Amino acid sequence: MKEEQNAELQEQLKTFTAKDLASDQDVRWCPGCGDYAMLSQLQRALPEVGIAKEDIAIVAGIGCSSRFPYYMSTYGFHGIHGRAVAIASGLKSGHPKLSVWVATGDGDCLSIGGNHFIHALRRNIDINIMMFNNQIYALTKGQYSPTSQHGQKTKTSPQGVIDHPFNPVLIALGAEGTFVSRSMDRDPKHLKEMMLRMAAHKGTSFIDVLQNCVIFNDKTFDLYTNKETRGDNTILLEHGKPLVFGKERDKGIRLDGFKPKVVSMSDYSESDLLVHDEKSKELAFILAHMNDQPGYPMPLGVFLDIKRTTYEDELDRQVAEAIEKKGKGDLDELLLDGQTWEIGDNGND
Amino acid sequence: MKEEQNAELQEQLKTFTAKDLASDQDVRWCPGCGDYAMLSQLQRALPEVGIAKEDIAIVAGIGCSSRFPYYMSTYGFHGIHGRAVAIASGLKSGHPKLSVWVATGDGDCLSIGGNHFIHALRRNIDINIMMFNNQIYALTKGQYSPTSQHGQKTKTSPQGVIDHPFNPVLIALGAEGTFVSRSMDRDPKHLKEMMLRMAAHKGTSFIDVLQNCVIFNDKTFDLYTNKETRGDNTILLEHGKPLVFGKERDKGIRLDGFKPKVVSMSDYSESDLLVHDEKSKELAFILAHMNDQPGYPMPLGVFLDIKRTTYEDELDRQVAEAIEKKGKGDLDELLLDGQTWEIGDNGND
Amino acid sequence: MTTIETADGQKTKSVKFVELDDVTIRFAGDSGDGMQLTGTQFTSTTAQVGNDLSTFPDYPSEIRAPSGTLYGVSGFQVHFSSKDIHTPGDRFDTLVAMNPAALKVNLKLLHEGGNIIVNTDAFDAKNLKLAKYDTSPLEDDSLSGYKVFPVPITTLTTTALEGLGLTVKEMTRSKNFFALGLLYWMYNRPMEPTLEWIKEKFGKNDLVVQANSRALKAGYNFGNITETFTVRFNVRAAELPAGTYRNVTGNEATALGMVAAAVKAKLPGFLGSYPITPASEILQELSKMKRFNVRTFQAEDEIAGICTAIGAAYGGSLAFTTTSGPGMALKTEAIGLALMVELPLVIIDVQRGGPSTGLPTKTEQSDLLQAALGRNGEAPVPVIAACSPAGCFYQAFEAARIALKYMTPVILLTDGYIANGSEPWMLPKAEDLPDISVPFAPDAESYQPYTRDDHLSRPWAVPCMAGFEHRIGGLEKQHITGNVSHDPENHQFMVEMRAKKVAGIADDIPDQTVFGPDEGDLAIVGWGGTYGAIRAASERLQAENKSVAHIHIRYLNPFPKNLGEMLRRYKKILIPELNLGQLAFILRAHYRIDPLTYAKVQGLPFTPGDIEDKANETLKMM
Amino acid sequence: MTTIETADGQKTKSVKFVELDDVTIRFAGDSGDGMQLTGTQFTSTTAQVGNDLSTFPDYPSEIRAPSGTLYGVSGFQVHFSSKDIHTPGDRFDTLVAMNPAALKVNLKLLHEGGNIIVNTDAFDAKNLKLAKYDTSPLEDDSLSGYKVFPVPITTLTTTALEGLGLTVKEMTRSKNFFALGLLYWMYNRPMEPTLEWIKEKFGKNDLVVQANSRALKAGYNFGNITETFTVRFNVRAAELPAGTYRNVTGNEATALGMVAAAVKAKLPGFLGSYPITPASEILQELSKMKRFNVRTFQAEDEIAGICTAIGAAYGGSLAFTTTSGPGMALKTEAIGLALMVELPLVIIDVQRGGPSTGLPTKTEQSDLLQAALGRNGEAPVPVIAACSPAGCFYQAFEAARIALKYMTPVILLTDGYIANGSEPWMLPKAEDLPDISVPFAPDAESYQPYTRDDHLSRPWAVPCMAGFEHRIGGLEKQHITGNVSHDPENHQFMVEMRAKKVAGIADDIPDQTVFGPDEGDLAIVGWGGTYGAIRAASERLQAENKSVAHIHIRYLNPFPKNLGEMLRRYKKILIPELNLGQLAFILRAHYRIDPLTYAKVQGLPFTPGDIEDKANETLKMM
Ligand SMILES: Cc1ncc(C[n+]2csc(CCOP(=O)(O)OP(=O)(O)O)c2C)c(N)n1
Ligand SMILES: Cc1ncc(C[n+]2csc(CCOP(=O)(O)OP(=O)(O)O)c2C)c(N)n1
Ligand code: SF4
Ligand code: SF4
Ligand SMILES: [Mg+2]
Ligand SMILES: [Mg+2]
Repeated sequence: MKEEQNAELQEQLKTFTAKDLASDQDVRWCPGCGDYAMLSQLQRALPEVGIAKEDIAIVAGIGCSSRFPYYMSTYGFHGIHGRAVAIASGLKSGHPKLSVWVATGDGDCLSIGGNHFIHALRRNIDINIMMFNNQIYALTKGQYSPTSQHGQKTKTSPQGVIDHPFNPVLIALGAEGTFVSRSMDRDPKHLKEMMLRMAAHKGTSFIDVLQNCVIFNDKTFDLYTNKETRGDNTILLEHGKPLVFGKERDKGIRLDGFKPKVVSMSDYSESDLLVHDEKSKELAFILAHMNDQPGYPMPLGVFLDIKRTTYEDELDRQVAEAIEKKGKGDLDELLLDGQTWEIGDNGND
Repeated sequence: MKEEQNAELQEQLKTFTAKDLASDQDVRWCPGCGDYAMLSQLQRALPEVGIAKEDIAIVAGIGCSSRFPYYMSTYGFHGIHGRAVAIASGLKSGHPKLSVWVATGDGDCLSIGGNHFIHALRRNIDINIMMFNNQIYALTKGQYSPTSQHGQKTKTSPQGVIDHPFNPVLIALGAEGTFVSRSMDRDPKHLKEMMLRMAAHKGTSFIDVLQNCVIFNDKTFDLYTNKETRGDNTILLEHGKPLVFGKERDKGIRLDGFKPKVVSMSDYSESDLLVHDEKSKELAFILAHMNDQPGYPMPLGVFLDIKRTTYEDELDRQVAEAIEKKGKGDLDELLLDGQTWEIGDNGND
Repeated sequence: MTTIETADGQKTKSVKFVELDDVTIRFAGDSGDGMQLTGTQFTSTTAQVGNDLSTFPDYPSEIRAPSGTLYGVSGFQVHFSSKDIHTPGDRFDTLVAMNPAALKVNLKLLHEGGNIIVNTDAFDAKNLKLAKYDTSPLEDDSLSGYKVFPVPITTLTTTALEGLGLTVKEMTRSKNFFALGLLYWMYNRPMEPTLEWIKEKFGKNDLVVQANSRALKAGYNFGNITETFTVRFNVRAAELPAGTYRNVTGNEATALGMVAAAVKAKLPGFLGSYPITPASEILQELSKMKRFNVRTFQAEDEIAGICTAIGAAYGGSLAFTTTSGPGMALKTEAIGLALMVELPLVIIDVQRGGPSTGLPTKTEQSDLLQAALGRNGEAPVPVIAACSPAGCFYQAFEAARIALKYMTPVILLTDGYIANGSEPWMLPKAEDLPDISVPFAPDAESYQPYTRDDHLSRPWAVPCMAGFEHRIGGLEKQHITGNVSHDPENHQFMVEMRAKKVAGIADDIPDQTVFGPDEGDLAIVGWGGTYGAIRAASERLQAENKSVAHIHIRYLNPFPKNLGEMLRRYKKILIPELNLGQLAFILRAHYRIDPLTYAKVQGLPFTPGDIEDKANETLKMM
Repeated sequence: MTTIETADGQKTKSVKFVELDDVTIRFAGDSGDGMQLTGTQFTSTTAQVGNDLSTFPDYPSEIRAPSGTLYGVSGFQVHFSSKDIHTPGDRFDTLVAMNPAALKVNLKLLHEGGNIIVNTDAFDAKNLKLAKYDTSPLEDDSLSGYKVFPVPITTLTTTALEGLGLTVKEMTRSKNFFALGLLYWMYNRPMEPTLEWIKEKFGKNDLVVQANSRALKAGYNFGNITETFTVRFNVRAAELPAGTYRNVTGNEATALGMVAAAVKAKLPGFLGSYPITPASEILQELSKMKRFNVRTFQAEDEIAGICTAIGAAYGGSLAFTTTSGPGMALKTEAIGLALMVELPLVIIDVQRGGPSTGLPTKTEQSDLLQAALGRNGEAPVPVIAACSPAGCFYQAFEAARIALKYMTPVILLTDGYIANGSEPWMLPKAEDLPDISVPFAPDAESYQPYTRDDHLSRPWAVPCMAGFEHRIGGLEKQHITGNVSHDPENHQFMVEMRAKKVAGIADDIPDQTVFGPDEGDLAIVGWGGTYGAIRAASERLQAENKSVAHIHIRYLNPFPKNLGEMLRRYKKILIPELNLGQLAFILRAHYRIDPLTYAKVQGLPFTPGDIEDKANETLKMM
């Protein structure tokens, strides 16, 4: 999955199609659930990645979204709540050849699974974490999650949520993630593009997907997904491109010190704007925070994509090094390692 | 502990001294351990905070550092490994009047306890988390921790650590911490100053304390603590002040776009330098990352100190609101709430 | 047979009224058909009519499985009676089947000759195929053993709602109210309670109020008007003790018990919890009760759930944590901490189908061994269980009493069946509940955290009490001082002390009672949610003059003092459990008895018939 | 009595050589005094001399508790013999006391008339006070019952090291080597192995090599020269089976067993673990063995430890996770997942004192109930235990064999006592270890993940095997297909299937053996690390012609098939356990026997004398 693998090779390696990736199980999400978009886009993206179908494994925790593996005809593991990333970390570390995808919810990933999540990011294990962020615990029928909004009324917050939510992009950056991105169920094209980027990234890739739960949190993301309001309230991050947005592409982002500022394109030209740089941690943080302030658009796309050695490569390297240094393990030698002594047959006299 | 409490009132409230805070138990840390400095500075700081001794509780997990509560004559809770912050969160939420301090190690806080840590920060529960960062698991005799350096050889990393370490300040910022700071055992004065700042901050306060473990990781922080090298390798963050450092105060930090740059004071004057602003999240992130690059000093002091509603206040508010709306809870009323019906005595015929 | 006038006064027909003692109805349809709501409304109205009753909601683990599928069927069973009853019934008399899948899944438990009300509109080719029917059961002979009432419920509902300006989809949503109205007519229940409820619930949306009300009335009228229905049933009010009643589910009752305990302990309440089926409702209920100075903390995971509760307990709250099996597993380590630091804490495990994620929405009793024995080290914890929905109230209260008096974590086991099921509950008066407050340590001068009172409990002192500052923790404690101690003899002493303290609770709980003969052929021994089924079966067996007793154990650690001796007075012991014999295992180890296990591990409760059959089988072999 | 020339050839004195069969020495000093190192070196040399031996390191939970305190004393006991021995000894013959606290803490276990070598330099007023001595025991009468050898060890060491250019503090550090040298002289052991070891260990720092070597020799010479010492002891080589030997601790042996299992299973090895005393060494050892294609993953916590291992197992590694009590508690939920997905996994619990954090550096056997019974749902897991340091090797191997053959998690229980203790181990040859590899599923066409072979194991297929793609998870599985199933009958079937699979392992393990009479008055039944003490006691009792047998259970779930019947052949069963009777509880439930529990819960192992006394007491009461 090296980035340098060229398109031609990929085409040649396409040994299966999206349809081949559907399992024989009925998909049991509610009609209209945003999870469907994720499923169909992953099914469309994977054939283009250039890997064999048997080398793909999907790991999930527990939640509506975590039923994902059952609907894919690849290897799949529906784990326990919050542990998808830990299971995937072990799978990848023990079997580095695999393409490992994690399907997880905002509860699964950031609440009970928060610790595994941040540790995977810092270790930079080459797994791809797709977080279905519906800002609610859906499978358990509507309690608030760590991404639910302050004040949101849910079954367990009849007077409103009093927790300050996580910003998933921010926590991923704080945990030293090397690939951090955001997309949404309502933009399947962008979703697929992001999935391909994740596959191409060596190291942990994380995507925060705004996902609509029609039953327990319908339309929370309406502002960002609705055709009317979307343009003015989201901004697409593209490496090397100036930050323009607005329904009429009439707004842009400039920096005022290190604070982003919305400006009108009638006052500025594109060359005056902040240019996105996926390689800058500092910029990634600035953009991650940007929409904390009212009036600022929610960024979508790749915040950060940098290189760092991966955990499984380092582990492999240590195995190779150890073998190089002392030779491939020989059990008898190992047992004899240390201070030994012989007792002769007369010892039995 | 409101910031506005004035010094006079505090003096008046000083009802105990540092000595009163020593418990009757022998301190069992190794001679020379950095933990001693933390203990004596907290004992010195607390009498100045303006709280009664019985209103202080120290909560810890497991580790050398986590033995802390036993050495304080306040209320104290030596919990289980990794759960100090969770226990403290419950204690504070149920009993908001207390001044709650958490003593935790880099393993306790960031490894097994990482999830509770990030959730406390986002909730902004008013507890004070002192993390004793010796970049090692000391109590279990020398395995690497999540802050151990890449390549570091320890008992469990004979070929060197392959994990990328957490930057504690960065993860705290990513988790939306409202007070994030750093200090070190070798600067007791600064330590105490930071402790007083933590006490004054309403919301979760976090301090990353570089702490020397003389047995299992001696001198890791030598570069920063040693008189010879310290000046050139650390920089003190002070709100509103320009970023000057160097043994001879001959260097400064300027911003190049949003990247910090070390400059020589022979080329610039103080007014050309970056000025520290504890209120800026963006700057806090930039500074947290700064010493990732070689040649850059390690920042000490307060990275961020901002206000946000605290969890326990919000909880209290909801209790008060509920009482205001429906009246103080009456048990009989509660039981009768819902659809009830009467069965008369003739029901018994 | 009477001739009645229909509601609209336009037509009359002859309708027979039949008096029944006992009826069981099963509402079944798609997850999205609103069967849980329909069932709950029928139940609530029935309760107000004065019947004794018992319910069993049974739904899939998907939120809204694809419509029409067999696994997407959601059911709600209600059993009501003019007698005292204990279970939602073995089989049902009437099945409301909103689609073919609902019919297919539920038919096997319908009484021979029972009534089937089918929504014929849903019996199209697609739905038949989804339900794996080759031919329509309405058209072949397969339902000939039943009374089938074909009703085009969807069509009739949309017809009734015409003119309100709703879309077809919106109108269709009210079809469960139509069905409910029809059943109200059939079982002679008043519509008013539901009409009022609709107003309250949907008040903000007048159109919905109108639609649902109209659909309800249309269903009722349909019964009146159409020739299909010529019989109505009546079930007289039960002869229940005088008092004020309300219908409660086990989870509601648990939440109420927790609040009552906090009030009666004169302490602020605290619940640290993480949502999990089927325990989430307790957290949900409690989060609405903040005016009782009860704080709920939705934690990041189960470990934080219990640890925040331990922290709150240290701070002087009456602390609880609630969960189900997998979450219970995660709390294991922290339960050990709570017992080492000897703080009061109530841990509530609403058991569900295991192992692992298992059958999350189904009931089971398979966490008993985990609760009683599953911790590192010698870690004794009192364990009690609730037997019925209303019983949850008293056991939550009792768990808190024990926790406070003995300064110990206490585990309360309930299960999905009683947690979701409901029954009428005669409300206690607040003043009749005992005071369970415990005094804090009185004297700072002499205070030592690990002294013991006569029941071996240590004194409680909480932050803010000046002069009582002390340290606790998970390392072994020195007797009296509570300082860390590695002394070998002290460790043995403390390990035995903790065991003795918990064992001593046996002196503080009621003797085990028995229903039926004091000695005899067979004792059916149960615990937890199997109570109703065993009791009902025992009543039947005793009515046949069989020597069968029912011993239901509420205190599982320690056991009541007279239990061992009591068990030995029967020739045979039969233990029905929704597991492979966990209570039997423990009883065997304790009393060297040789009980028979009746293990049902199907995610379903026992029916009285199950127990009756097994008991008869056992008696026959004797 | 021979007259020997001292090493430096300057002086001669008369020295008596005494032959002994059996000696126990206890080295004791401050945590910082290097007693563990001294003990280990003495042990290693003694092993090479050909004695049988057994060791017991015993240290505080603080890293370096304040010097001179009673709780800061660190001890290392070594028992060596010309006979076959089983334990580190009841009491010791010689005590090396580096300070007053070490003397105070250890004196009570010194034989009457035993030797005490004291470092007189450490007996100053401050240290005497810290050790709570009112007067110096060297000056009052309190040691009159022993042979006291006062040696100014510190002074002699610094004198010996003068001229090397070391500070006094640095010189003082070598005093443990002086003591070691003296003991080598006294017990007639060669210095060479230690001299070589010093070179290897400190090779990089020549000054340290010189200092330690000189101190060692100085100690040896001191024995030769000074008039204080006139007796030397000799313990002849033991008559052990011919072979190559090495001294191993239990944790080392466990790590070796894990690697051996991976090699013999022809699989990559994987250990997901989180450090915890006393299990950390296994992770530490294994992290050095990467050339065996064994990967170690130091996880963020115990849950990640087991979950990474489960992930690796799914990927086709032979996966392990290691921990101790509190960590075991945290793994509870995930063990349930492993058994539900039926993947091979070995879980190793090195037990320590509980409950909660308890006594982290002390031994105990109190996790048996947790291991056997402590999970949500019906969750059967095979449990086996290791009995001795070397035994850990074979049991780690055996656990892996069972895990692979039965596609199941397996729990191996060891404990702090055997994990840290050591004994000589006759090394097996790699070729003599059985092949434990299992074939992956052979045929993609017919592959279904939940079919069963004759021992009820499901077929294993791992990612990268084309055509075998399948999904597993923690929800209940449908028989054969492995699809999620909520079907009631299937659930019961699968619950029973999993139980049957584990129970069936009884057909695949050796029959229970007995040491001593096949029937008789008393069987002492044990498990795990109590093996040595029970065996030694049984030998003594049998030597007195008492009708006492020793039954040591290595397979705790399922039990060997002949166990129940065997137990019934003795009039009385005595079960010594380092807990309150956990095995006894399980045996009672299984076999309706009524054993006597001998509970020692002090963080210390049984001594043979403990068992002997209890057995005699029991025999007397019969
Ligand atoms: C240990 C454990 N705790 C709790 C649960 C209950 N549970 C299942 S899914 C879930 C949250 C689901 O939320 P999320 O991860 O956001 O997924 P969604 O359903 O919203 O897609 C919870 C709390 C569980 N199954 N296991
Ligand atoms: C559940 C659990 N897992 C593991 C341990 C073992 N353990 C105790 S302290 C510790 C790490 C200590 O490191 P840190 O928190 O950095 O504290 P330090 O000793 O360095 O001050 C570990 C792994 C434990 N006691 N409990
Ligand atoms: S409940 Fe919400 S998240 Fe779950 S399947 Fe339905 S729409 Fe999707
Ligand atoms: S081991 Fe290290 S951290 Fe622990 S007390 Fe000693 S010096 Fe301090
Ligand atoms: Mg969600
Ligand atoms: Mg540390």
